[in-house]
Amino acid sequence: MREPAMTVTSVQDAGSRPHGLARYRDALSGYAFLAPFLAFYAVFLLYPFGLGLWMSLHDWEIVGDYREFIGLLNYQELWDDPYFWEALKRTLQFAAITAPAATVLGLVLALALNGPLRLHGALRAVFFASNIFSVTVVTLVWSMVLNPDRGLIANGMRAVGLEPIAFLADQDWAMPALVVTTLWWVAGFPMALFLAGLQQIPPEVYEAARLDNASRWAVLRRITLPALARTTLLVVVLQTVMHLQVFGQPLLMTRGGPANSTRPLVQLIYETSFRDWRSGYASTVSVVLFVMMFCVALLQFRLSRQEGD
Amino acid sequence: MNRTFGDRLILVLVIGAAFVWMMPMLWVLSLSLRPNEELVRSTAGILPWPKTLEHFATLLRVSLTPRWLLNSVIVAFGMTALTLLLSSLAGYAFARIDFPGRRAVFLLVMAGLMIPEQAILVPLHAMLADWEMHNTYFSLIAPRLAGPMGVFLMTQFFKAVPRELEEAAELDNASRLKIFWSVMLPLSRPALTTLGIFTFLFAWNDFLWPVVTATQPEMYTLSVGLGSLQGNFAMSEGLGFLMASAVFASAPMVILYVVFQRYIVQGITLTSGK
Amino acid sequence: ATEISLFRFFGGCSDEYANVTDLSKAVGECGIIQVLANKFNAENKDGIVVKTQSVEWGVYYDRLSANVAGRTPPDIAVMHRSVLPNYQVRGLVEPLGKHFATVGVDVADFVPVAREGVSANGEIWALPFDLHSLLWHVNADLFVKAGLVDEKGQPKLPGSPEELLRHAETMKARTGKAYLAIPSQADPMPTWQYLSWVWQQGGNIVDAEKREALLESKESREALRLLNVLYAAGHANRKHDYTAAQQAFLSGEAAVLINGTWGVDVYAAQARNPNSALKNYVVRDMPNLYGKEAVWSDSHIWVLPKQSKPDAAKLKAALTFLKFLNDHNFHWARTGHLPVRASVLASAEMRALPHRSEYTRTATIATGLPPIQYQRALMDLLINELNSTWLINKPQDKALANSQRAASSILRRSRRR
Amino acid sequence: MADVLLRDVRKRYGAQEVIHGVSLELKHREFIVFVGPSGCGKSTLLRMIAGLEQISDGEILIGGRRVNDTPPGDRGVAMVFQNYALYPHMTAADNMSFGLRNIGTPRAEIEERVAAAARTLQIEHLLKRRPSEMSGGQRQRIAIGRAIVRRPNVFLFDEPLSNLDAALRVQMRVELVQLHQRLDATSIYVTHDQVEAMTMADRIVVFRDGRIEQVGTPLEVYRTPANTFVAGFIGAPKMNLLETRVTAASTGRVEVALPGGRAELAVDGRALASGASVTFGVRPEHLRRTAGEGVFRGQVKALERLGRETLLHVTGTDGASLIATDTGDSPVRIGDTVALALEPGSGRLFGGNGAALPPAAASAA
Amino acid sequence: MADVLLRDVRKRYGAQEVIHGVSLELKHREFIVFVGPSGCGKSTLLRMIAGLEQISDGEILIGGRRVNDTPPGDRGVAMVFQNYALYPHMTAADNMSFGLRNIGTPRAEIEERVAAAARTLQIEHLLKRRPSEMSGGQRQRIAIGRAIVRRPNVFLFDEPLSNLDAALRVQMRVELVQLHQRLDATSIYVTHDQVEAMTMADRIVVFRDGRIEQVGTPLEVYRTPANTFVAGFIGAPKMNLLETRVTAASTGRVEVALPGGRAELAVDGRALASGASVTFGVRPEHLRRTAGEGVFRGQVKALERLGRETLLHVTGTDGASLIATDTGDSPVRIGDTVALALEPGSGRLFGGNGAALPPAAASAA
Ligand SMILES: Nc1ncnc2c1ncn2[C@@H]1O[C@H](COP(=O)(O)OP(=O)(O)OP(=O)(O)O)[C@@H](O)[C@H]1O
Ligand SMILES: Nc1ncnc2c1ncn2[C@@H]1O[C@H](COP(=O)(O)OP(=O)(O)OP(=O)(O)O)[C@@H](O)[C@H]1O
Ligand SMILES: [Mg+2]
Ligand SMILES: [Mg+2]
Repeated sequence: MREPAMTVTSVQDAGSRPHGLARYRDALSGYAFLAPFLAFYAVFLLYPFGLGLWMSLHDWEIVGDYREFIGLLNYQELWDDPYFWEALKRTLQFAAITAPAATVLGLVLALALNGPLRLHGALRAVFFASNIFSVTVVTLVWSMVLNPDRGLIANGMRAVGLEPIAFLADQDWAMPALVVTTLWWVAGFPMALFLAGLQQIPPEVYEAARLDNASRWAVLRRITLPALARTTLLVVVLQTVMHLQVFGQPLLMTRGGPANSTRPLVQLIYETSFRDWRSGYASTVSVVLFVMMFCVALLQFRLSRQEGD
Repeated sequence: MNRTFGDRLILVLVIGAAFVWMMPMLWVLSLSLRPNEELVRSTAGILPWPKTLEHFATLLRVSLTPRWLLNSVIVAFGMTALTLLLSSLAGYAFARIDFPGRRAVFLLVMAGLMIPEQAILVPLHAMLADWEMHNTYFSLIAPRLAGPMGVFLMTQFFKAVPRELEEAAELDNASRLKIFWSVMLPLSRPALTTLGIFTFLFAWNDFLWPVVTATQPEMYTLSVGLGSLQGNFAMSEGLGFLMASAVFASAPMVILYVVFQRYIVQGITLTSGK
Repeated sequence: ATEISLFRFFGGCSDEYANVTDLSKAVGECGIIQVLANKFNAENKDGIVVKTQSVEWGVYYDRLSANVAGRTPPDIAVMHRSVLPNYQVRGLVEPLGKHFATVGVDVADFVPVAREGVSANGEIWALPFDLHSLLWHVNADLFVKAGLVDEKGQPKLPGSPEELLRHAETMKARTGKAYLAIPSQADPMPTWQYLSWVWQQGGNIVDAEKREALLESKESREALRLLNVLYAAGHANRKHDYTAAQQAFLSGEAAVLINGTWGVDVYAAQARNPNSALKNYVVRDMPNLYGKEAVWSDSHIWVLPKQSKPDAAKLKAALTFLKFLNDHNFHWARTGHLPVRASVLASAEMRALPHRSEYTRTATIATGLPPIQYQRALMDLLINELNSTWLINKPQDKALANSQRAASSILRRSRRR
Repeated sequence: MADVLLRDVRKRYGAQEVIHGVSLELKHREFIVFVGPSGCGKSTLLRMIAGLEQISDGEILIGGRRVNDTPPGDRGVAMVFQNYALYPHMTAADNMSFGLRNIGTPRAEIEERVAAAARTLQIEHLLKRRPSEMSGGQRQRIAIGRAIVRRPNVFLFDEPLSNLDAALRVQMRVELVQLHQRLDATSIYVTHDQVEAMTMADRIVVFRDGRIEQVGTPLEVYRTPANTFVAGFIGAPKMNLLETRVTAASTGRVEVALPGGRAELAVDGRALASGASVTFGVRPEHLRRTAGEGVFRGQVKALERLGRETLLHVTGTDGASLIATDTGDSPVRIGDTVALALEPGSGRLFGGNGAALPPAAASAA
Repeated sequence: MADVLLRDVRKRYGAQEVIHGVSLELKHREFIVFVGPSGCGKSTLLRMIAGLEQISDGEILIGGRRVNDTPPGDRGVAMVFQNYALYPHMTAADNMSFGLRNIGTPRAEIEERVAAAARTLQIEHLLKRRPSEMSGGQRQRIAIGRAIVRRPNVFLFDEPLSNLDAALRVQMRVELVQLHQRLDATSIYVTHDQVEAMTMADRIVVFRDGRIEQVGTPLEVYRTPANTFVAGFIGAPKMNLLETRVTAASTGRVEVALPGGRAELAVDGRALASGASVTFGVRPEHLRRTAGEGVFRGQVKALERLGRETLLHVTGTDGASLIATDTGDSPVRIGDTVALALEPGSGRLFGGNGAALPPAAASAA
């Protein structure tokens, strides 16, 4: 069966051999092959991760060299910090809307585009293409599209006699605007994953269903969707993890506004550390973010295990 | 027949959706090709264009954009090449060499998949600051080489390579390094291509880390530079220019996408596990 | 040649002023500083090249911090006086007293308020460049139309909160236009107005001695209340951002624009344009509503960040440039800002600038935040909280309570050291 | 009454025709096997009967009803796929009942039919399992069960045993035939395994390149292949085919030259001139080593000792090579020269176009 | 001189032993075939000889030299893998020369050797192609070529033909044997296909569960299987095995009861009491339908008409079932009752433990 990307797989089955000298040679060459990567891994991932934990126990300023151990005071402050809770709420809100929406959109597109025609291929390419842009391009495009004065949507609304809406400056519209922007950006990816999943359903199963008088709806509900269960889980998890890390869109489009209504955790980390110089506190927020994402990954692991074989 | 009618209806709907989907990009492309004076009056419509290439000329002439392009190219290629090298070396060791502690080391490395980049952003910055290494290609590239995804993919790939090939090479008196270099690496070209494209895409579009480590305009990558323009150019005066810069920054990706679409899709299938 | 890097906000206009060195052609903050740099590069005898890096205002300090934190500080940087303590306390900027003496910057010529702003521990830490504060920019025609004029036919400004509201009602009734335009979204302007009103009541938002926040004081409540009353009554549009507010004023949709000294030159120029809806532009000092004259102000100052690898040639070049800036203080004042040199203030050319006679008191009533660390974090949080009272109708008490708590936690670190 | 009737059925993919006008009549309760080399169109034809492929031309009748435009589900056919095509997330019982549920069969009847099928196939203990929890043979049975519960008139099988291991294949082969005998349906079975074809079929249909080469009972096809293609395709080791010339021809007999002698065959030689090119075919088991003259002399180039018999690869002086059988303990060694005799009545003769020559009344040697 | 010598070789994976002490002597230029059911350890043993698996215990000598700790490349062996294991990114020529290049053979010599091998295998026209541009059979040849150029003393083949189609398999089988005869090397050939084993081997080694069951020439193994396992494993259709009892036993002959009669066999019956349980084995081709009494009577339950012969599945009254052969045009029908006679000297008898009983001087029926 398929093993999602996040899952840790074992490497036990690589065979066995070595005798005496050869065994020693294998050990040596094994670590020699690993050394370059491990060096980077240790220095740029493990060490910073540990350092982050350590920093969260400090008043630690990014500028200058003020570092004072304060124990769990940062965590205590975090608990009382309405900004943190607000950012957490916004982050969860964003992920909770975007991840399912992207999943459904991706699924619908995949179902509609899983055809043999050249046209299907071209359309798939169109929907996937927006994925390749960088966040700066995407936000630039959409800031413009959503611009109340001269945006694409404003132009359209004026054309039909409506008053344009300042989406990004409006309390009620800012978050949906970010979600739409993000969906446009990322929905191609779940689509591609679902398409890959659909490809793996043997065509004979559909033929068997035709012989079994199954209606379109019955085929979708009883055959296609169940077959995509694992892909769906994977997509939802990948999307959730991804959108919990949202940063570029609010930073570049709304600056977290209006009135803090779109500031996510990562932006809070960024600002706390680089604007307010409170790197210790920012590390504390990072730790929380890590724990959250770890839980999602763990959940996926558990679910895919259950679902598995 | 009923079935085909339904199929046609769906196709029509999707074509409509695709058109809407493409609108923003087309519109921006059209804006980038219109003079600012016209844009001040109206931004409506997509046609007629092109009217002017002045924004692209300005982009190359007065701004740092060419330099950012160069940076992006260096960073993306550097990161891609090194990722491929490190990942395939490590992936090979995990998949094919039996050394003590392999399982433990592999688990340790895979645990790294759980650590999001944001979680180490601040300490990483502090660390590189201590080394006085910010604003260098090193700082733009090196931290991105630590991600275990490439190793994971290459491990999976090498595990799927028939063992006999390696055994045949062993019977052919090839050393480990020789086997890796002459047999395994050429074999893994599809996997390397896929990993390479994804790394390249990622490197090109990377934002959070470059925005933190590249603080001098000379060291901006395109995506960071573009972000800085977004604020500096009021949408009113430099709209065409701004849009041109977006088009400019995306063009390499679009080309890459068109050329390598097959591998990208294949790569997604790979990430979804096999 | 010595190349030095200059880090600044004020916007980017390098294209527009690509090779201009004639100061008289330059308009606005961005134009003038750009041309100053061009001119210096063109004319200095020491082969010094100043390379400007202009950073968008909203992220300027993040960038500056990041550069300083990343051990790649620029050679010269602009900052606000209010931010200086952060850097000075940590030893991140060069002391300049001795150097000024060497290159011939006359410290004694600085007006006292400016000199004090850059002094600490008996040392000078920066070159003051201006004093800027809030002004009320006025569309005189609308005031005439509303009948809000004094005996000389000049716009009449309110002297109390009640009067302000009465005037605003009158304006609305007689002209159909809004009394105020103020950038209220993603902008510090209302907060600066709020600060001014707090100070006019004799209050403050921090106790500099005890390093404690005073955000729930009665003065603070009153100032915030007044702002919200104005929004609630529709005398100011709560959704305006900087551009929109400015646009409303320029197109004659609002009688008063609350904005800084930096706008004077620009609006005056606009008013001269025959197509402009704004014809009769005048400027006024911030009206005193509560008895004690005060208006929020700050200064732009130039610092030389401490380098991890000191370079004598660069230091000298940077000082040469600072001297050049100081020498051209007048030109900077053309933006509308107040000059910091007594000699410039008193000069004839200064007096000849348009509208300057209309806000002479500002220099004397200008008030800054007390010199404490983390002012910016404090201001950002305050801006956010206050904005949310009119943007999302957050209860005012709650906003102030939140601010108080957050400010205390920020000031904690300040208290520790 | 023909249960399935194909009339000049054609299939085109784009411009390319892959089935070139196939006509065939299948009788009720017949077990028909389609064989032929890979790519010859067996599956395509089967799928056209099932309704899974559009019919480009011609018509198909099932039970007398024209079904060209009938949807697959309404044709009264059931199909067993090579890879079983079970619905992976349904239990065996659900797999079997899916079709009945789709046509709204009452629940009680569904249960009864599933239970009956499960009994027949001895898969009662598997009903709650999913396909992934079963072995290949078990899945195969579920797939057959799914076909049975629909009570179709026609069963279609597309290489249903090719994914099973050899032992299971032999077992399922027998079971399928027995099942067919119990059910009241016509079966069409596609395979490329000639042992399956020989042992299971009532009639075999041999295809090549989208055309029928021969239709007949297994023994007819084995004994009297219609042409060299069928001769070479059916039987292992395959029939020896020798290019040769007619030395004498008359109405009832033809004599051909062979390396080592001559052979007389009882075919109608009226159309043959002396000296005409023909192909002489003989199965290895009909060539026996002889002490005497024989029809073929040659040197043994290779020996395959299969235990019960030995295959002699013999090459004649003129380079022609053929295979003969000998006893398991044959004393022949590589390099020996042997003479081979023809068993009476066993040779076949094919004309220049490869078609078998029409037989005469009696046979001779 | 023994070219390859195994002395009590054992293989353990962790705690589990999969090769339980195998001793074997291979003579120079011998063609040895390892057969046995899947998982019996054939490949493992072969790979131990190649040096690809570590030897847990015992020792292996090649050309008299102990090679337990010699790296694979230095043992003078070459191996042909089931899936060819060609380097997909190299041309055929590069594939063949890779090993020589690795040991620094001069370029001229490499070219010469590759050319020579290519000539032998008739693959000269393929040298520039990559594996993906070749058919299965061509790839197989390249793989053999790669082995040849190394001029090894021992060739190892691990099911080298199992990925080929039936026709090609037959052809390659013959070619491999001919190649072996030309080369000056010992060959060890692993297969699970008994036809390959029978036709190619000088000697067959039959394995079961990591142990040798029998070593002998193909005919020895076919005719006188050492035990019921070998009897059932070699031959298709396999030997009929019937549980029965001894009715009379003496030094030179034993009589057993069969459903339909009795059979007398020329084995040493001294150790057998009358009434002892034994297994009687007879190959299908040694059972012939008879009009008379026979040794076995039963009803025909299934018929497999293979054309050249017909297999009768006959079940006796006591439920015992066996297979007999009949002519291709056998008149027998399902349900008929037939009597089967034993060919003289063809029965085999196995004791209670499955081992064949020692033969007496002569055989009887
Ligand atoms: N969808 C298609 N488009 C074009 N050609 C096709 C298509 N499907 C089958 N063909 C062609 O039709 C011919 C018959 O194919 P078919 O699958 O019926 O062969 P087959 O006899 O079943 O072979 P096999 O024994 O390999 O299953 C082949 O030449 C094949 O290439
Ligand atoms: N790496 C291993 N770890 C544990 N057991 C193994 C390993 N490799 C093989 N075995 C076991 O050793 C036994 C012999 O395996 P081997 O591959 O030699 O069988 P084989 O006779 O070649 O079978 P086949 O005909 O299927 O190739 C099997 O039971 C197998 O499960
Ligand atoms: Mg087929
Ligand atoms: Mg094996």
